[in-house]
Amino acid sequence: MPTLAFSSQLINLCAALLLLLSFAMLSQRRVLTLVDLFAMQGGTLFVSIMVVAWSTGQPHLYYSAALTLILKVILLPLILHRLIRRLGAQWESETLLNTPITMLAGLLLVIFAFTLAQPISQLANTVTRGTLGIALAVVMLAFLMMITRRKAVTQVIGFLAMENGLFFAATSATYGMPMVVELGVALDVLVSMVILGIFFFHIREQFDSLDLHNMESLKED
Amino acid sequence: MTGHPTDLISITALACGWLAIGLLGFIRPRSTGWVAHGLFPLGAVLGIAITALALVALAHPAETLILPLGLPDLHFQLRLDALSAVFLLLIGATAAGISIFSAGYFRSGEGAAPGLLCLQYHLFLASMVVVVIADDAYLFMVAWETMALSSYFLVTTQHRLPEIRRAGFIYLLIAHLGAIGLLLCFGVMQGGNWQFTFEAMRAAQLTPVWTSAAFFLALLGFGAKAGLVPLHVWLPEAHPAAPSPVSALMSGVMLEIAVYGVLRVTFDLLHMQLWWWGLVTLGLGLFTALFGVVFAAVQTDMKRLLAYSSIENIGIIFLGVGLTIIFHAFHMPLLAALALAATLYHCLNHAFSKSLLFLSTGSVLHATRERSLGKLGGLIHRMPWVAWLALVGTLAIAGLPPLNGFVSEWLLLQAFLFTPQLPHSYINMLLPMGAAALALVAALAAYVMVKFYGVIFLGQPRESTLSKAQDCGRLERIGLLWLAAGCVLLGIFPVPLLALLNGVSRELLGASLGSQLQHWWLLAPIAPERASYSPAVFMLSIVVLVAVLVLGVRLFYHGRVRKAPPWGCGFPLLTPRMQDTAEGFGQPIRQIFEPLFRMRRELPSPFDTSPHYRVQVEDHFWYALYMPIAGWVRRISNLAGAVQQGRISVYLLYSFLTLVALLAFAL
Amino acid sequence: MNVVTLITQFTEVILAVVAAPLLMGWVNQCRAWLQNRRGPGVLQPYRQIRKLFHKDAVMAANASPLFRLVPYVQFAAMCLAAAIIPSLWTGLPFAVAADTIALVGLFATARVFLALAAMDIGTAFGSMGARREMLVGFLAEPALLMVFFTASLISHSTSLPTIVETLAQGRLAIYPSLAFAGIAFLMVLLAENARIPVDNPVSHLELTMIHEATVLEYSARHLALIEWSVALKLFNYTCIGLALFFPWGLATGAHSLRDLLLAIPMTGLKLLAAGFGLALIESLNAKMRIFRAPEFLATAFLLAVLGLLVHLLLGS
Amino acid sequence: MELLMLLGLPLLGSLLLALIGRREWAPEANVLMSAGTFAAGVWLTAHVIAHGPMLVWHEQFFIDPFNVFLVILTSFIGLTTSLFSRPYLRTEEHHGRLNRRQLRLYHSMFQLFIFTMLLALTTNNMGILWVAMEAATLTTVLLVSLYRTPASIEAAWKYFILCGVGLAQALFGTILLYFAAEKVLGNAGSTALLWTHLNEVKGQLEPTVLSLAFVFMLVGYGTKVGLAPLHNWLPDAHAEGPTPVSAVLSGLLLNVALYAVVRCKVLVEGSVRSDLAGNLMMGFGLLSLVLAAFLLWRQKDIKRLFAYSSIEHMGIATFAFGMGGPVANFAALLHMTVHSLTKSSLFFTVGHATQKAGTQVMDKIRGLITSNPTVGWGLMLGTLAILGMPPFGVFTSEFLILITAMREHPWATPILLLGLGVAFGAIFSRVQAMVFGETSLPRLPHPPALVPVFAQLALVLMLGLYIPPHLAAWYREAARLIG
Repeated sequence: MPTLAFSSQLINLCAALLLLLSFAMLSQRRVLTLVDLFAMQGGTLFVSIMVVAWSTGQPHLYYSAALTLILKVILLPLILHRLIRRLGAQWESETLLNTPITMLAGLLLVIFAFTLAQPISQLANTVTRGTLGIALAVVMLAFLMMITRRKAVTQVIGFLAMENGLFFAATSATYGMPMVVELGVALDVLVSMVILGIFFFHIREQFDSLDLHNMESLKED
Repeated sequence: MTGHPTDLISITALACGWLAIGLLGFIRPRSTGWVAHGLFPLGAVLGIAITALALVALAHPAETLILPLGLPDLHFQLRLDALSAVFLLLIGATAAGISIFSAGYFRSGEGAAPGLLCLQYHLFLASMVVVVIADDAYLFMVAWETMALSSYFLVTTQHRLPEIRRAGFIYLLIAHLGAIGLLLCFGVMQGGNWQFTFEAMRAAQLTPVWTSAAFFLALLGFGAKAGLVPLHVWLPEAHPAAPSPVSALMSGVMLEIAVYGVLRVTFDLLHMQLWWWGLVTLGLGLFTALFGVVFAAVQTDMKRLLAYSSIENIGIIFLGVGLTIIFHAFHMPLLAALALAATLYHCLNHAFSKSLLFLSTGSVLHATRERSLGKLGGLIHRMPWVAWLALVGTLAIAGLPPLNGFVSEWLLLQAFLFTPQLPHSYINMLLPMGAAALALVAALAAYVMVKFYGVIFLGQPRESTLSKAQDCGRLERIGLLWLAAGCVLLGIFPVPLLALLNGVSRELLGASLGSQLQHWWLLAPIAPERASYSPAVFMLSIVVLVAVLVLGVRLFYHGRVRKAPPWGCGFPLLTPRMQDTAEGFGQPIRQIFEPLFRMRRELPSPFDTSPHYRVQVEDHFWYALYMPIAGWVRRISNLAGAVQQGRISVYLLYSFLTLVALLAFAL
Repeated sequence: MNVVTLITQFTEVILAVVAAPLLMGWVNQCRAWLQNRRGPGVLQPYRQIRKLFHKDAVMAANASPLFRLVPYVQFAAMCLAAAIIPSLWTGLPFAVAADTIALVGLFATARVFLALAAMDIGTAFGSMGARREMLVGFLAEPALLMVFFTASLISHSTSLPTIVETLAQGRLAIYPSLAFAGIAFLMVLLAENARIPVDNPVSHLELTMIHEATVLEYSARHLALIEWSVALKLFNYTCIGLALFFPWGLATGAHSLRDLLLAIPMTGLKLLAAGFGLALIESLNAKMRIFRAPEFLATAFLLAVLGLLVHLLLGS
Repeated sequence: MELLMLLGLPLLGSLLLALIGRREWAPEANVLMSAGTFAAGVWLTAHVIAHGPMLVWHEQFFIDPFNVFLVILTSFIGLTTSLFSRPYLRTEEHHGRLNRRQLRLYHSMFQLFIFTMLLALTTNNMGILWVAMEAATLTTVLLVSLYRTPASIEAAWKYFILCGVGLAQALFGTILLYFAAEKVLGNAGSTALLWTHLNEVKGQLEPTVLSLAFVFMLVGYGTKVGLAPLHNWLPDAHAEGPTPVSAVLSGLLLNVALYAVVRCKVLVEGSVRSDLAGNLMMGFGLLSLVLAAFLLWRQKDIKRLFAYSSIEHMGIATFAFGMGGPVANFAALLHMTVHSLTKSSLFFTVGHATQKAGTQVMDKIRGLITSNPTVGWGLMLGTLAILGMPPFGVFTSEFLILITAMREHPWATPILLLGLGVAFGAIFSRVQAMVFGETSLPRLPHPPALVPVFAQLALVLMLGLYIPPHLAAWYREAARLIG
């Protein structure tokens, strides 16, 4: 069916966009911009889920799409923005490990992810074949980002980006998990955000900076 | 197997009785009277009962019993055969004496509450009994480790002293390593059929390689407990650290339990014995014996001296084990039986005489608060009971006729004399060396014991405080008497006991000295014209001669005696400081066996106005073997510590790399 | 054992006890002759002992009962030894009571008691003597034991009579191993009986003495017993040596009266010869420093073990 | 019904305590709730023993011998911990280290934590399992950071990030599992994540996908089990959180995480013919054991010391599960049980000891046995038990594991023994120094709450000498289920 072909093209486009955005996040220094990028990623995710839902006519996917929209595109970015402003962290920018190298590593990761996902995608019976690899790539890139960043906030954003990747995998590769699970996951993400929010303030008052350099006292000396 | 295992059941009951006594101590844990005069004598009675039962059981065939405890598919198996019976005899008889003594000894708590002490003490006894009658690997290990644990707590009774804590730690650590060895040994011995009852292990057929592996693991495990060089380092630390009755138990009984383990594994559980094991064991034993006695000769602390002498005796015992293995491997049942008899007999001797000596050091310690030989002396006047009874133990350990120590050494030398009949020329050449070394060790033991006894009990008191020393109380005397009587009886009537021991050799080696032991008074293990020794006649004639002489001299001359100050060779004032010190007495040995020691000397200069002489003798093994191991562990742990240096990104990197690696691996 | 053997047994012991001081006297006399002195005469030891017995015993104030007991034990031990050693004939009923190993043990017991007695008073010299005595002992004993082992390997027995019988009837069998053993035994004999070169029986220079230092505190009857037992000890050792290395002439097996009558003079002659030899050695050698004693004895021990090995090697 | 009580009570409790937590009698309420939960657990267990495995609420919940014994263990330890924390936290309040608000947070979160644990155990849905684990992380993060000290914040942060990331991997694994399952079970409804259904069809699941899924889940849940090298959060969290929390972390959380891993392993082994899963687990187990054993030598903080010993024991259990087979699984289950009992009781005594000494630095704690015998003996016996000294139960399980290892994988035996030996030396030398010797410590102002300690140690001792037949049968059944 052309529609299917069309929709799958759309989805692949979204996938490509997601990947691009993750790379952008990986290379982004400014915190606020990072949040915006994250929001855009969420948006792309939302679109892709909508497409999948529309093309396969799975009702519960609309719910999860809505969930994504509310949570990832509106709520979390808002919370983050306000947090960052309240913490006065918006001007904090951090030096990366060294952008070219990070990029290179990311590239390798993507290749690795694709090779990994290749055999699996072969036996996918969904409209969206290659997306699993991309989802994995997004997860790995987020992981890399968490490793390379030194600020609490950016680490959290990386964490959320990882969640995005997982969502994408869940929806695109498998037409979404059972509703219970989706709800549970979403709840967890929300709660963890709240807790993190609280944490930021604790960290602030204890270390008066969100820099993770201060948090290296517990070790085997 | 007999129908109804009455002996075994009653033995088990008695062990539980000991346990119960221990728990009873908690009724009034702080009351010394209740514990000392109520419970310990009761324990002694149980000990005597066990002795009697063991004597009965020696005559009966083996009995087995299964308790509904333990692992779901491996219930506790118990078995009482001749070998177990012999060691039960040893435990019971020795424990009886020691418990009676302790009843008088533990006056005011030795640092811990008497009730607690009582529990640990009786738990120790009970666990040793269980070790001897255990018939499956699990129960054996449980009992074995319980034994180690309870003795550890007893050793650390006075835990306020750092060196005692250190001693306890080293002891438990080495005991644990030994236990690991045993675990491996059992794992090897089950031989494919994964049954951990000893029954199954007897049935298992192993290849020679695995059999040897099992044997040497056993030697490692039990050697660690017995104090075989180089696993002996804990012994001279732990034995002096413990309260004297406990030292007596550890030295006199626990070490022998380790020997029991070796015998059980080698001759009962393993289906073949290779001659070269015997050679290795014999070599180890010889070295241990020589090492122990030489170190004993240079000690200045009376309990350390005894501890090293225990190492020596363990060495002699393992010598016997080695000979037994060799003879057995070459199918010379009679000679194997001879060597085994010597081994077991020496175990009994050592149990009695060493506990006796440790207990008397305990009395001395109580009376003088002094452990260092350099500050004792002349106690035979202050504490005659202890002194005369200790003399018995001294002569016994020194291996002098007609006491018990000599009997086992005599048997061992006899066994050595038959080695030229072995069908293996090389061993023939080698073994006489063993005999020579054994003779040397025996002679050195006499040297050590003269030092021990002479410095503590004879001469003039080296400290003025010693004049206030009191002789030991009644209960303590009874305990010492019991053990001394044991030494004398074992010395004078070896034949009946050897006849009893025949059961063991019949069971383990399928041969016995039975036919050679017709005369109760004449010990002629092979044939009277070959070799014979009759301690009874020996003792009798000496006593008669002495009596006749004393009377004769009184009769023909007179008994007049004038007391006078000792002859100082013209030197006007004679002070106690002029006597030989312990160091002085050990000096020739230090000179002759110099390479064995690691010495630190402080020699005074001739112009020193207040000359000060110190010599410290240490053990090479400690620095050559144990320190390096500790160093390695520390180094590796430092490397491991580098893994964890606090930065979260690095931790994330670990998980990331792990993930990637595993994915690559799984792909 | 019938009455006759018992009687012979006792007569032998009595003979030994009586004859022992004579041997001592003979050795001293020979030494005197070798040193161109007239000498006190062969019976001197008897006179000494008798005199000592008549004196009053002077004893250190802090002597313990052990101290008084020791001389008797000494003497008893030596008597028992004399009863075991086949000095005249081998059919000794007492011999079953103790074989060679037990014999060594017996000597060891005697020595230990002596050392303990020496330490009992607590004088500097006493304890020094005890230490040296034990030092000599712990090297001499194994050597002696090894000598016996060599012999008993030849005769496949450790009971002295059996050994002697086998050696005695093996007329012309030459045992190279016994040669080593013999030398070793001689050295042990010198050391054990406190003779030159290890110790000087007549010296009273405190710093060098070994045996004398141990008995320094004894007097009167106690000293008499000690002296006597010392003589007896020398006698025993000599007899052992003779029995092992020159067993000819001993009455063996079922002893008829003729053998006995023959054996007594034979033994007497051999003893005289041995005594002279001993005196000769003592006159030719000088006493060595006390610290050299261990080396001397170690050599003896080594020789004995060598003898053992030689026997095993040559099978003879 | 029992299930409703079991899950309802702690949830209710957390809400209740969140409301009234400031009251004086909040701790008692906490104990009461835990007691109720325990009762419900017993009831449920009785039911399962009587009628066998049960599936309830549209198959969303599934209880079989395997998880029911963990359920009862969890509720029991929850009860004892609440008993212990009552006086402990009061003292902390006296010392002014905690205020009422924090106490309220503690109680509420404690109940919530118990709830998540029980949920994770009883659920039949792999997705819900994940959700519960994540929720457990969140609650414990708040508990760990209870003191609000820099160190505790740092520990909590590391804990949060590492476990969060780890669990994200686990979620990916779950997705992959679902992805593989829905091809077999179809997308109809949500049965494709129900363990029972998966277990029936595990033979047909796609091997490659499942092996990848297992890797993700192992890394994910393994982080929570504390397998090296994913363990780095564990010592910090144990050391900096309040002692009751350390007790439940060691005693419960690790067990439940391991439970999750084992559930996955069962599925994967069914589908993947190779014993990939087993080998991976064995490898991780040995690595954790040895690494922890050597790290033990470097410890100065008493709670870190025992945290590492937890890693070591989890390593042993993981290794045993990895070996598989009736005996090994039996031993592993037994080991989980005795370890939770012993370790939590150890943390109780450690809590008192540190309160006395006012520090967690081991060099400053001396002579407990003289100043406070019960605490001293509790610590000593507990340590000996955890070190696998007979006649305590830990020895039993280690004995079984060792002999199985000797049979199945002889090469692993020396490594195991090395780890055990090194750990023995390390822990015992420290503890002996703390228990024995002269002391400068004051007596505790209040009597220590050691009933739980000795009760649990008595249980462990009993398991060492005598395993009741029906308990053994029960373990066997569970072992058979795990295969």
